Amino acid sequence: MEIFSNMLIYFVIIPILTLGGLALTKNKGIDAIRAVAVTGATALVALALYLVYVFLKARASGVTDVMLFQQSVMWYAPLNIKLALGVDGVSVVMILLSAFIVFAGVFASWKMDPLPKQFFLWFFLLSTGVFGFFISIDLFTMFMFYEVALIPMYLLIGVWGSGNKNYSAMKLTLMLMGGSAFLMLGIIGIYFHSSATPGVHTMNILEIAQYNAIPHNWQMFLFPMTFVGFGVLGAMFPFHTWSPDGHASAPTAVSMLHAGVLMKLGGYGCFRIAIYLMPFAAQQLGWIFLTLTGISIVYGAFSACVQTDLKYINAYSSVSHCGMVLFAILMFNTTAMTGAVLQMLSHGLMTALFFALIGMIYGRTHTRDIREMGGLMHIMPYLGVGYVIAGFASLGLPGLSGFVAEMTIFVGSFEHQDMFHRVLTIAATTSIVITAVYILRVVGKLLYGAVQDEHHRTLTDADGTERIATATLIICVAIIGCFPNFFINIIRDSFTPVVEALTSVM
Amino acid sequence: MESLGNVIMYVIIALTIIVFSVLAVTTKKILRSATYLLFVLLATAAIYFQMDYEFLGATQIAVYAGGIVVLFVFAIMLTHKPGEDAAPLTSHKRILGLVACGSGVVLCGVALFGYAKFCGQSLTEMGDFTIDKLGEMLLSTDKFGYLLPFEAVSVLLLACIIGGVVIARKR
Amino acid sequence: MFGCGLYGFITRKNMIAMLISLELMLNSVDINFVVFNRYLFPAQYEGMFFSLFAIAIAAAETAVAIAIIINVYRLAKNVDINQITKMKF
Amino acid sequence: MPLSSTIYVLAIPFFMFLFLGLVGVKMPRKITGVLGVLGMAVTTVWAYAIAFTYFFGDGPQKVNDVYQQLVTTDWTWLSFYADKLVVKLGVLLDPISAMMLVVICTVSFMVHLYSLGYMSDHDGNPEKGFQRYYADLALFTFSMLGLVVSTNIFQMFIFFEMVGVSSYLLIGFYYGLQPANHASKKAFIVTRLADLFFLIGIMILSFYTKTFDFKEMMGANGGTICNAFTSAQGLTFMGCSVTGWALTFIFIGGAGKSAMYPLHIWLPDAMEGPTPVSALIHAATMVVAGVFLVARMFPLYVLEQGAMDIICVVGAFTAFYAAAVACTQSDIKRALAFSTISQIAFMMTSLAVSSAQGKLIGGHEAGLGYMASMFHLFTHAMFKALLFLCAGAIIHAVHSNENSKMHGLHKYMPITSIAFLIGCLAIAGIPPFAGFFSKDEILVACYEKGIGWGLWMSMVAGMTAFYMFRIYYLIFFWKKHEVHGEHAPKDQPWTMTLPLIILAAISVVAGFVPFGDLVTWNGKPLETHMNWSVAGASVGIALIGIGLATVMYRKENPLPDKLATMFKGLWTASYKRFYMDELYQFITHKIIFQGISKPIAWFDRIIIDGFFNLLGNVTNSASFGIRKMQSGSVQGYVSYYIIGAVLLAAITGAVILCI
Repeated sequence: MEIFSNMLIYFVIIPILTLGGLALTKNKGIDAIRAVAVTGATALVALALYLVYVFLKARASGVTDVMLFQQSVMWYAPLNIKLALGVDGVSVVMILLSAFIVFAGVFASWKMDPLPKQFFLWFFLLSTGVFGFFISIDLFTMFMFYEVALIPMYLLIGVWGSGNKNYSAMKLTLMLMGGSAFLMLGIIGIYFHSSATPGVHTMNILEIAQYNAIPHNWQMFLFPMTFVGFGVLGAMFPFHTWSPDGHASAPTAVSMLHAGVLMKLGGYGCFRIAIYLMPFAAQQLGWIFLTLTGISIVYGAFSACVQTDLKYINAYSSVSHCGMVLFAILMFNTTAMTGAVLQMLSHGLMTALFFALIGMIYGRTHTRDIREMGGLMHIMPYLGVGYVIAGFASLGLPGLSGFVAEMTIFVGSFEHQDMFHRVLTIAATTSIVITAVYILRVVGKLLYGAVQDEHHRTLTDADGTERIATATLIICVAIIGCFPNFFINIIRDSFTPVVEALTSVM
Repeated sequence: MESLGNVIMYVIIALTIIVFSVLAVTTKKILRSATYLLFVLLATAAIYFQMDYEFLGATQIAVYAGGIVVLFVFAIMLTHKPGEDAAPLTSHKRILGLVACGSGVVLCGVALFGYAKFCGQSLTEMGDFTIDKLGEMLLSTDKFGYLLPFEAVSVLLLACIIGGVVIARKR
Repeated sequence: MFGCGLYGFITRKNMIAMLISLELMLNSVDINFVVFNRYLFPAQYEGMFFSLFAIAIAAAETAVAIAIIINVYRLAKNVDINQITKMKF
Repeated sequence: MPLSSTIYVLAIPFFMFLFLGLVGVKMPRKITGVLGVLGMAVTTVWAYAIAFTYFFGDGPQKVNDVYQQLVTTDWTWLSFYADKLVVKLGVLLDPISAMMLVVICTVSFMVHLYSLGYMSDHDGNPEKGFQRYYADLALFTFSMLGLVVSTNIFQMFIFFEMVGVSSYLLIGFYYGLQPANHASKKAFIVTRLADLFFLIGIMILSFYTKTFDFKEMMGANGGTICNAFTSAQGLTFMGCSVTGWALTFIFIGGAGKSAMYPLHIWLPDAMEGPTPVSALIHAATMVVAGVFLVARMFPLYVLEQGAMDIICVVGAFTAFYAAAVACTQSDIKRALAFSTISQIAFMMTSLAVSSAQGKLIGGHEAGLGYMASMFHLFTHAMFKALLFLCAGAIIHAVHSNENSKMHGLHKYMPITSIAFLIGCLAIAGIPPFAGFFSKDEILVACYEKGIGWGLWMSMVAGMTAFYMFRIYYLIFFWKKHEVHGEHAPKDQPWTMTLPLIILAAISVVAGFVPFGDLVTWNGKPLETHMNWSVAGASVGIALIGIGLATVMYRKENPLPDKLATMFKGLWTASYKRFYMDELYQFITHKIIFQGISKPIAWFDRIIIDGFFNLLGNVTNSASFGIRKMQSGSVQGYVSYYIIGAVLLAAITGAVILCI
């Protein structure tokens, strides 16, 4: 099998092997389960790092293809559906992000109870979907992996969640499924208009972009479909309400993976499919979505100000931050788009860190209501400091990832020649103040001040595995914050074809 | 134009069918219903005779009037105590039924009036149609042969017999 | 006649009555076949054969149906469809 | 010492931060403290060497007696575009940054040393969180140094944020206490708000000039303003030039850090932090970041008279406002905080008035205000740090911030008393103390802008003298000290005394530094001469202020109370800081939280979520409705079937008829 000579496929094979390994373990053999999960996650991280290395080497040696490591295998000839693989800079960093979050997620769910085996099974199925999505360049396979990533979410929340979990799981799944219905419509539409030659259809993104044959009136119809489809996953206003409930009910690792990676699928898809393939409609209709995402940014931030549940606060802040991703993507210039990818990275790690910490705190105090907690810094300094760092990353402290991402977005967006876009950018920048307000509010109430509940005094600080989970993420956040140019160099070239396509239809 | 006798005959048969079928579905006593059914079936056979399809009419009488109605009567005898009335109908059901049957009638009427041009037509002479010919046709395999359906029905009947025995068998 | 059969089928609760209505409908259809065959294509016999087979099948069907009804009656002491709900779900 | 080694001045504190923050936690407290002090000592020596080399050494920094701007380190940190619009982290040396290196390192070292004593209890055992304290101090020092050596405006923004955060951490050092908690939050958010404007300003500016770099933007020594900027001056937005807007926004950013009215509200509250922190951050260094920012971009501001006027008005008003409030505060740290605000406003005004001599740009007199401002920054840092450290010593001794708990301490703490007196004399502008010289230059510059400005600032200078001596007398004299508890207040251990003495010495002599030769806006030496009429007048006013204070507060007497009751409204308003905090409270709580956030949250829950729930419910009930049809009743099915068939037939018929 030729396909196995391509390293990308292993991003799917490793999780599947892990699934197999987990299936062999016994239900009660918690050690074996953990061992298999950690091995799988570590292998993914190693492979992702290796991919970055190989990718950089290839680029350095002057390979300028849009996608590297391309390979395609025919799946279903009558419809010309292929398993087409390929990565560019954006996918590479997204894969890296996912690998790290899966790694941290495994450690964060170390003490998962009940049914640890089944939990990890679904967890790795979810990651299979995520990785598959990022490595494919065929619309059909992308969509397929997208759905693979979506469905386990329902069970993970519904079974292992907390609170109003049935409602949340249902809502999340249904809203995302609604989104993917739009998406499917869009994809089918793209497929049938993919080429100007009658009877020739393709699902391969690169080929579609090369033909650039989707008629303009169809673009005007298909673009909103696709964009909304992915926008739902990207928590775009007003399709964001699944996010607070879903996150609030989901178990820690799932929140991490969901906010950290799955929501990025939205932004990635918007850019890779909606904008890349339909530049004309993107130029025409961009402003509508730009306004919506602009609203998300400010709206999410303001909503977060008055929440009292830690996870809700974070979920709304995710709405705000993910809004920024879509916002930047819609600015249609390289800098802003680079910023969007940085923001995806940054938000992924940071939110994962937040959710990990919230999960750990919740696991100890059994409440997520900030009014019932206080002064936790006295009791669990490690978690407290971690939370403060996550908060700083979120509100954009230089040296941590949030700052780099936000600044790249703002500066890039402000480069736009149109006054409307610049004014909108300024409106969006106000979010940095509001973010500071709600982050400091939480930090002040949760960690500082006097200890509210005397029972909390007996609680312990983080243990070994929890430290591994959080430290991994903190280090990643700091690395991005300190050496952004490394990432920017990986990412930036990937936008050249998109921006060219966009400018050609101006 | 047809002969007046035929017309009168037809009207009588048609009226019989209509009246008795209405009675069959509206009567409260199930046994009467079966009896009315018998009249309807006989009248149908009469129509067949009028159409010159003697064999069909005969079959109708033999199978329906002779077989099925007897089966009904036996079934009724087995499942009902004498003198028991059917329960009164619920009104929404009646309305539903009326609507359905009304619309059915309207539909059929519309369809039939599409062929209104045949109304005044008299019966043309049919070629000589004998029992031997019928038998030949039933068992032949040429264009107007019905061997396949005949065999199919035979198998079906066999299956029915077995099925009926199995179902009704005492356990 | 068809309408009557329909009406009966929908409104009656007794299974045997429903079967009777069914027979009515069948018959009406048979008549149709035969009549149109006779008037429109007097030289051919499709309609007639069709009716013939229909009668045969109707007989078979009635036999089986009645067998079922009797069986049901044996189990439930009733032939009223509204009250035979044991097989639901 | 080669100038290229300036980077180590930054590297050492940063390393100390990481080391103390990560490793130090596991070490004994005392050792971490000593390590921190030693690290800072090395940094200070290094910085002195750098500054000395820069000002007096031979090399590329001085060409024909003109100080050049030197970029000694440049590292591309973040590139927005492949080649243009690049954020670099680097080190830019020029007179003001060299001067600031000295200021920061001196004060920071003093504070490091002082804290060894201050952050311990009376038996000399360090407090809980000692390591964290020193790590944060190191972080702050690093950030502040990074700020002053910024090569580009974006680096400056980065370090603006960094100092903001370290200030947040240090104000909230006693995070268990609610006031500290609130104060740190407030400080961060207010400065963050200002930084938002700063960011917008940067974006506008860089949009037009296509660069962040100071040297590219303004040319060497402000000689050649880049073309893009001058052409952008022609563009207008809402009646003002876009560059005017940009510079005003950038000024707001600086005003937030420098606590200009109305963004000053965080500074008095920031006094909840440990006193050495107040001395370092909220008196000497961080709060002058705004002044430094304007000074750094001075060549651009000179071209935008509108922006300059705004700065001038804001500065002059803030100076007066803060002085007025300082006259009535009972908490000594708050009084000092308002005094700081007032003094910084002096510097701002001084910067702003120097453009009034636009006719002489490039000429000799153009930068008098600029020079005066920097001079005052330098001297003020010294004597204000001194005052704060004295206040810290007093607080450490009596365990209270309220001057009602003090009184008559002169007897118990003579060294502190004398040091404080020196600080007061310096700030009041009595020759030969440092403040006299710098303040005199400022007043001269103001008089040159216009007689009105000069009179106004002179009046504020008089008020300064009055309120400083009011504090002094209330602490050390007024009446006999009532001893509370078992310990009588006494002078402090040497670690605290030594910094006081050193800073007092500097405050005495700093005025004689020939600033005009060293620090000017274009690097050329500026000849200064005493303007004796102005000097005499200002000394006179200061003496009047001191005299008034002496009359009112030297000995316990009913006069102040009488005056307070006479002008009750005014006094209360001043005591309540003219209700600015209440106004902010109203805006944030009533408008932002209640008026915006709550409705948005409600809207989210009810309208948007409600809509999606409604969709779900409708689908659900529709399914339930349809489910009823699937009843298992054959009769029902038949009727539906018939109806459907009829409808179908009807439709088909209709269609056929239509065609």
